[in-house]
Order: sequence, then C-alpha cells, then structure tokens
Amino acid sequence: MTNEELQACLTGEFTNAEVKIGKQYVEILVQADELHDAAVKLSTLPLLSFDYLFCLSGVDYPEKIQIVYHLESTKHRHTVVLKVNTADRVDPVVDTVSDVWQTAKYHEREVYDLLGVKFNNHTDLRRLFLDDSWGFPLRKDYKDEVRIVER
Amino acid sequence: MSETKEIIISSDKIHTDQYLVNMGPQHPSTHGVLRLLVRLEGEIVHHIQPHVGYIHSGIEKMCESLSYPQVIHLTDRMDYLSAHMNNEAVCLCVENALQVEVPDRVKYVRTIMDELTRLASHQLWWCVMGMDLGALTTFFYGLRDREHILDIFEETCGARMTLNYSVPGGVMFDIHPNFQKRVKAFITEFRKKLPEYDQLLTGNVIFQERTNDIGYLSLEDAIAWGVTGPSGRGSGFSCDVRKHNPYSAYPLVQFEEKLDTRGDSFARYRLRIEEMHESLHIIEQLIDNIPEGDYAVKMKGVVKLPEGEFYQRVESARGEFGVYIVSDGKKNPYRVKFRSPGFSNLFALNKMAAGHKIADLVAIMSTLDLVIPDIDR
Amino acid sequence: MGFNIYDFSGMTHNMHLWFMERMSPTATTIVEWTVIGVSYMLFVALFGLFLVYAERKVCAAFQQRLGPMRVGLWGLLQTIADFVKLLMKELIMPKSADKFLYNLAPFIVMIATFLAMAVLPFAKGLQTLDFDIGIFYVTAVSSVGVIGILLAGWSSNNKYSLIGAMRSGAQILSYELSVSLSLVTIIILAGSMQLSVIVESQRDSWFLFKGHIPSLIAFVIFLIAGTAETNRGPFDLAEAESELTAGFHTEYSGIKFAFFFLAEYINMFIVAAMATTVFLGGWMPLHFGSIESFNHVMDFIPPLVWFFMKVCGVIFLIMWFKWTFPRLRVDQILTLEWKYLLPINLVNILLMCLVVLTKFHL
Amino acid sequence: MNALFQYISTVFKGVGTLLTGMKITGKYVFTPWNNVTQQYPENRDTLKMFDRFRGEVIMPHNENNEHLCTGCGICELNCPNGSIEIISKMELTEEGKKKRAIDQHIYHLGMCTFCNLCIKACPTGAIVMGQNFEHAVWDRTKLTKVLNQPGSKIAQGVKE
Repeated sequence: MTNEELQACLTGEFTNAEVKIGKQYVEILVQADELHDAAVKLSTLPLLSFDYLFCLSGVDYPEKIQIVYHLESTKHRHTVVLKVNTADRVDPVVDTVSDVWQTAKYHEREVYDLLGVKFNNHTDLRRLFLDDSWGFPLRKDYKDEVRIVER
Repeated sequence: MSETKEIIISSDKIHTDQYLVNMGPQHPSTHGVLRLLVRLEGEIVHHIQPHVGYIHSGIEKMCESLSYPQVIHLTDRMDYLSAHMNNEAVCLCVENALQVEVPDRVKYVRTIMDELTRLASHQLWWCVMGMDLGALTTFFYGLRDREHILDIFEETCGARMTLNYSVPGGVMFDIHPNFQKRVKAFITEFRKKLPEYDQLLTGNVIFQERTNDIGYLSLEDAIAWGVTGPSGRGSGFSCDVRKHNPYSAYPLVQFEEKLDTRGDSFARYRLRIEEMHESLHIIEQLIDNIPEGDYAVKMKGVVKLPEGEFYQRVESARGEFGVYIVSDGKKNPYRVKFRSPGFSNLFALNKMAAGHKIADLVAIMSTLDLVIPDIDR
Repeated sequence: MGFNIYDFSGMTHNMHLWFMERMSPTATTIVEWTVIGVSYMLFVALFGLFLVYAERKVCAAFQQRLGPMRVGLWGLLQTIADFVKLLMKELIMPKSADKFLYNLAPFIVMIATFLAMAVLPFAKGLQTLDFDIGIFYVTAVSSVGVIGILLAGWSSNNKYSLIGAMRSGAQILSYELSVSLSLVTIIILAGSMQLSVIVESQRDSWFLFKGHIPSLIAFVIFLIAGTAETNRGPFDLAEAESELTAGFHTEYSGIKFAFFFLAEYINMFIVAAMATTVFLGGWMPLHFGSIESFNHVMDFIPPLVWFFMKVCGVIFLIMWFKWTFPRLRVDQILTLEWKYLLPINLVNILLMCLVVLTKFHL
Repeated sequence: MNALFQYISTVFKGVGTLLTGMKITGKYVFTPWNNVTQQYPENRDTLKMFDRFRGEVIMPHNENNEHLCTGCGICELNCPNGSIEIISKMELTEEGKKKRAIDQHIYHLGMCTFCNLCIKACPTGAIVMGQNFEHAVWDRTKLTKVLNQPGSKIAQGVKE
C-alpha cells in the first residue's frame, strides 16, 4: 500500500488515533490505554498485517515520554510508525506489546533500562544493560557528575 | 534430534538435576563480553538467558551532545565489522533530512565500500565459525584474505577498521588512484580462494554433521524475533534492505537476495558464503563504472537538521541496521536510536539452541555472527 | 662395552655383567632400575619439549605462519622458556576442590604414559620390557590415563571440567575398543603379541603392505582411534576450547598443567610408536623384495633413526588431522565409533582371518 | 543390501570430503614460501604505511620553524572527544595590530579516535595526519603532546 492508502485505511480502523503522513512513513499516534489493542489490530488485520517490528525506541520529551514502534509488513511491504505518549514523564507506564511481537520483549527491557518506562504485563521486566543502582541515562534531566564531562 | 529426546526420557527416570553454567563474560566462543546463563541437563541445553551490557558504552547518550559529523565516528565503534554501513546509515539519514542529493560517484564509492566491508565481515565470520567448531586453521585463512580488504581500506580511508569514511554529503576523501586496480586484483584473488573455503569447511563431513538440522528457526519466529540479515534469510525471511528499500547505488546493480527455507545452522552458513559471491558480483558491476565527479557536495560548516524525525535503514553485514534521529533543529540530535541487528538476533538464540548440546550452542552462536558492541552500544 | 648402533642387545648385556661383577644382585637391580627410570624421564621431558615445538611449527606451517621465531634461533628455545615459565608459576588450588584427588590426577596421567612406554622397542635390544603379551599390556595401561582425567575433572569442582572429563571418559572407553581390535587384526597376522617378535617378523616387508587391504584399513582405524585416545583434535572434546574453555584441566596451573600437557604429547608419541611398531615395521628399515642395492642402503641407516623417522611421520599425520578438521560433537564421536569403526573393524578381522587362512600374505 | 550399499558410500564420501580438506591444508604446509607472516620489528625499515594512514595528528613545520596554524580553534570545535585544546595568545603584528596566534596546540593522543574531522576542518591545512603508529609509552602523561614546536611562529601570508 502507498502511504496515502495506508493513511486512509488506518484512519478508518483507528477512530481514536491520530494518523498523519510524516516525513517518510505514515505515523499513527494512539492513546496509551489503547496501545495493546492497536498493536493486536495492526498485526492481525489481513490488510495491514504488520508482523515485523524493526525498531522500538523511547524518546524523552519535556512533558512526556514517547515510545515509537517502527513496523513493517513482510507481506505487503508497507511501513508504519506507531507512537504512544505516556501520561506521566517521571513515572511512565505503558502496556507491553511483547506478546504481539516477541522481539519487543528485549527492546522494551532496553527502554525500561535507559528511560525508566514501565511496561505493564511484561513477563521479565528487568534492567538490561545497567545495574539497578543507575538512574535512567537517556532522560534529559539525567546527571552524572563523574562520568559525563560537560564542555 | 532423536538422540536428544531419548536422553531426556531416560534421565527423567534417574532424576538428574539441571544446573546452570555461565558462559562468559570471559569465554572463548562468545567473541567478546557476552554472558549466557545456560541451564543444562548433562550436555543438553534447556534454556539460555543472555545477559548483555558488559560493554555498554552509552553511544546513544553521547550522540546527543555531538554534532552530526561527529556522531558518525561513534558508529564505527558499535559494529566494528560493518563500520562503513553504520557510517553510511547516519549519512543517508542526514542527507535525506536535508534533502541533499549526493553525486553518483559518491553512491558508487559508498556501495563498493559497503560490499567490501560486508566481504571483510563475512571473511572474519567464516574464520571464527571454523574456529568455534574446532578447525583452527580456517581462522588464519580467513584473516589472510581479509588483510587485502583492510589494505584497500587503509589506502583509501586511512584506517583499517574504524573507517569514518562517509561524511554527510559524500565521502571523506576521493578514492585512492590505486583503488580500482587493487579491488580488481582482490576480486580475482578471492574468487580463487572462495572455492577453497568450501573444500576446507563447507563440504567437510564433520562440519556438515555439526550444522545440518541444528538450531532451527522457523520463518514465523524469525519475523517475530526480528532476526534479520543472513540469519533471518536462512529461515526464508526476505529482509534484505538493499532489495526492499534500496539506497546508494543498489538500485543500479543486479544481485540476488539469496533465501533458504531450511532455517538451520547450515542454511545460515551457506547464505553467508553465497553473499560473499554476490558481493563480489556487485563490486564487479560497479568498479569499472565509477562516474567522474565530486566526491562530496559542499555542506554548511554546521550541519543542522530540520525539526522532525528521520529514519534510515541499511543492510549491514549482520542484518538490518537502522538509525532513528529525532531532531529539534539544533546542531545536535535530540535523540538518536540505533537499531542494531545483533540485538534482535541474539535474543532469538534461546529459540534456536534449546534442546541441543553445548557444542551446538557454540555453533549456533557462530552462525548468528554476533558482535557484542553492536548489541550493547 | 661393545657399542653397536645397529644392535643394542650386546651393549645392555655387557652393562648388566659389568654391574654384576661389582655389586650384589639386589644393588644391580636397583641401579639398573634407576638408570632406566632416569633415561625414560629424560626422554619424556626432551621429546615432549621437541613435540611441543614441532606442533607449534607444523601448525604454523599449516596456517601459513612462521610459528615461534623469537627465543633462540628459529624459536628453538621457546618451549624451554615456556617450560621454565610453567615451573615458576603459582600452583592455584580452587577453594572447594577435592585436594587429594586434585593433586593426584596429573600424576596418574603421567604414570600411565610412563607405563605404556616401557614396552616400546626403540631399536634392536633397546626395549625395557619384552612381554609376550606386549600389545595387550599397552592397551591395558594406556587406558589408565583416563582415570586421571576423570579425577581431574571431578576434583576441580568446576562444571566445565566435569563435562570435559565425562566426555573424555565416554570417548576413551569407546575408542579403546577400536584400538584393540585394529591391533588384533595385526596379531592375527603376526601370530604373536610380543612386540619384538612382531617387529622381527616384518624384516622382509612391513605389515602394512604384507596384510594387503585389511591391514591398511586397520592402520587407518588405528590412526583415527589413536587420535581419539590421545584427546587430540578433531576429537579434543575433553578440552574443547571454544566450548569448555580448557575442559578437564581448566583449573590446573603451573607444573600440574604441564603434566597434562606433556602427557598429551607423550601419548601422541605412544600412539605413533605403536603404529610404527605394529604396522610400519618398527625399527626395521624399508626393504623392497628384490632390489638388493636399495636394501643395503636402507640397512645402513641405524634402526633408531628409522624408528624416529617413522614415528615423526605418523605424528605429522596426526597433526595434519588436528589442523584441518573441525571438532566432532560428543554424540557424533560415539556414533563414529559404534556405528562405523566397530563394525568395519569386525568385518576387517574376518577379512584378515581369510588372508591368513589362505596364506595370502606370505 | 541397499542399506549396506548406502552405508559404504557414506563412509567413502565422508572420507573423501576429509581428504579434500587435507589436500587444501597440505597444499599450504608444503609451500612455506607463501607464508604471510611479517616479522614486525625487524621489517621496520621496509614497512611503509599508506600515505593516508591516520597515525596521529601532527603539525608540520618548515625549516624556519614556521607552521601554518592561526590558532582559530576550529579543530578544537570539530573534535568529538576533546582531544585537542587550543591555547591562543594575542600578538602584535608588524603593522602594530593585535592578532590572535597560537600559543600551544595541545593534543591528547590518548583520547584521539583518529576520525580525521580536525584535519578536514582546518582552514589552513596546518595539521595533518602523521604516519607514526608506535604510540606506546610508559607514562600516560607523555600522550599529551604540544604540536607546535617551542619558538615556532606562523608562516608568512597565512590568513584565517
């Protein structure tokens, strides 16, 4: 599907979501509480069948933390960017999608490790790279006087 | 596999305990500081829990305080065996964001460099694969041939591994006058050496026994776990970014995306060997036709990306490498995320190796071709 | 004393008489034991060092390298330097190791190799024990070494060591069978288990040629099984570096490690020496039936040289295996033995019996 | 009978592949003149690095002890790791005008990643990559180098 078709299709399917065509991909911003349903829908609807999650990143914005899922359909070869904002920046919580795309299990652990986002229903939410005493280094307000040298 | 089952049944009667073995962080076959917590029963692997982070260097955090040209040199140090692909990914991302069209010469040179990097990486993988299986001589034959590629890199880029050759808008230097001659000499030489690889290892009956029907990964699992590169293609997952989202000079060349549906260690092995043939084929198509022109477009002194989010996918030697840049219009990126192929590939290891023996675990890990800084970043 | 490079029996006999004239029989026995013991130890140390050096050079040549080049001319003193280093290294004992067995294990391995060496005929008259069950004795004592390996693996209290030792146990017990059976093939041909008789009966032609195809098959099987018995690649599962770091000797350091290391190389020598004695005519020179002049030239080369030339040839072959093949997996190694080597061996014995019964070999 | 045939062919095929492998290694073991090892410290005289080789940052001086560095500090800005520090001073030119000049071009070799960004950015070509690669020293303070030689000054006619 082209981006325009995809946008039309997504707008029809996801009524509460905000769908727009970004610089490269179609972007869909869903509500935090609808994330899991949206993920299931995206991956199972035959017209969409986004079965391949190739990137999962968390971005720390001043008011919120945004989780960005880059999805591709190996059948239709179209790509979509699924976004979700957390309600709270300090103690962010979203649902896990690791039951939809297995690879998300470890990508979510990475996001939890570096940004402190808690994923509901995640089976094994532990820190991945750092030990438990670290802060969340990818947050913008993270300070480390010893290891980070400001110039 | 049938033997495996029998042993499990008989040990149920004896009531043996499972035990944990830490493979790594210092272990000869984890190729770096990877730690696998392996639950074993006798020789049989029941569960593998990878523990990563021993070489986590916070590259994504560091990038947030660097300018875009400076970010590139850090990407050399993630997957140091596909340094040029990583460089190129950032450059392409920046160029797309700025809507800069690079000269054709740059595209050709970048593509040749990509394929040379892929060859060098696969050569190192081949020799390490042999070494993991106990054939130490392959290690030296692979390194011997890789040396020629590193010499080409050194002559043109000035470094052997951490190339830092791509810059936004082009490449750092023009290709060296000897470049084409050397590359062609290498191709002729290596075309003679590749059949030796097959005779020494691929055809060997011991090697066949060690890899056939070992470490099966189904197509569904490969997609669900995001296993890309030759490892994913070994399961029939058509995931070659060069084909599906072509960049640089890849739209201009003829090459095949090799797929194998068997999904075992040997499929992954065979695909990498065939990718070496394909890489040689791609370079042959390009090397004589490098167009004249500038080796870089003039960029502003300070590269500033417009506000927004940019994503670029390239095919590194290990799989799909992605760069996700969030820009707030300043000269530093607001957030950089690297989608490293090794990260996703590693965590499918449990899926592949559970139920096999320790020796197979080592072989399977080899066929995944892990580079630990790529996983940890 | 009648030193004769072609026949040492006169010299040893004279030495015995010389001691007897001057000492009581008991003292003579003790002195002779000491002399023999010291010479064996010297031989093991020196030949072990030589083998380590040779392996490094040969392995380097296979891998298009130069090997050790820095210590001494062509790196000749490298292994001596390494040995000195190993002697000086601290002996580390794991905290929870079984101390007695941990210390005992390297000695058992070493003793087994010494025992096996006792019957090897180096040259005419240069053989310590000439049993009439020589071959049986060698196969018996060479499998004692596995006890040492099992003890080492178990007492180190390390999981890697234990896995390595268990693999080694399974492997050596199985391959013992093939080694013995391939030797049986030649015993049928020779009609004796006494090593000196076996060597003597190869005066006109080696058993490898005499026994036609069955003895060729037996030789190949002996080489494979012998390599497996010495725990060398491609059968080095017990110390599979990429899987078990160092296998059963992971926890050993210093001179105790050196014992295992040396024992491995001396075992390789024993396998090669047995192959030489049984299949390649021992210290007998190479003879071609009717070419008298050629046979005379060959006779001129002393038997010791012949023996060591053949041994080195076989050792080179074993090294060639190691530096070419990938390692087998533990179940494959047993499959190879029980599904391939053993049946082939049994059929081969039948063939050999046919050869002997039809007097085809004479 | 068929199974027996298959068994025998498996054995022969297996042995055949093993012999193929041994042929390859055998080919190399008996041609030792093809060895690829280079005896490094001995071949120092003949060892020549490629001209673009990035060994260390150096500042070439001419015979009058003059360099091309104006002390503009662009290399410092471009360095991703902070391995370059520029200490500039004010000098009086012949016309009596105040002009910025380099006092010390400090280069921390230990922090350098040889990315070539400083060389590429330098407007006057004052710093280049040197070919030396033997950087090991006993004391890490020796890795901090001052690139402009003592008493050196900027060459005539170099403008920012």
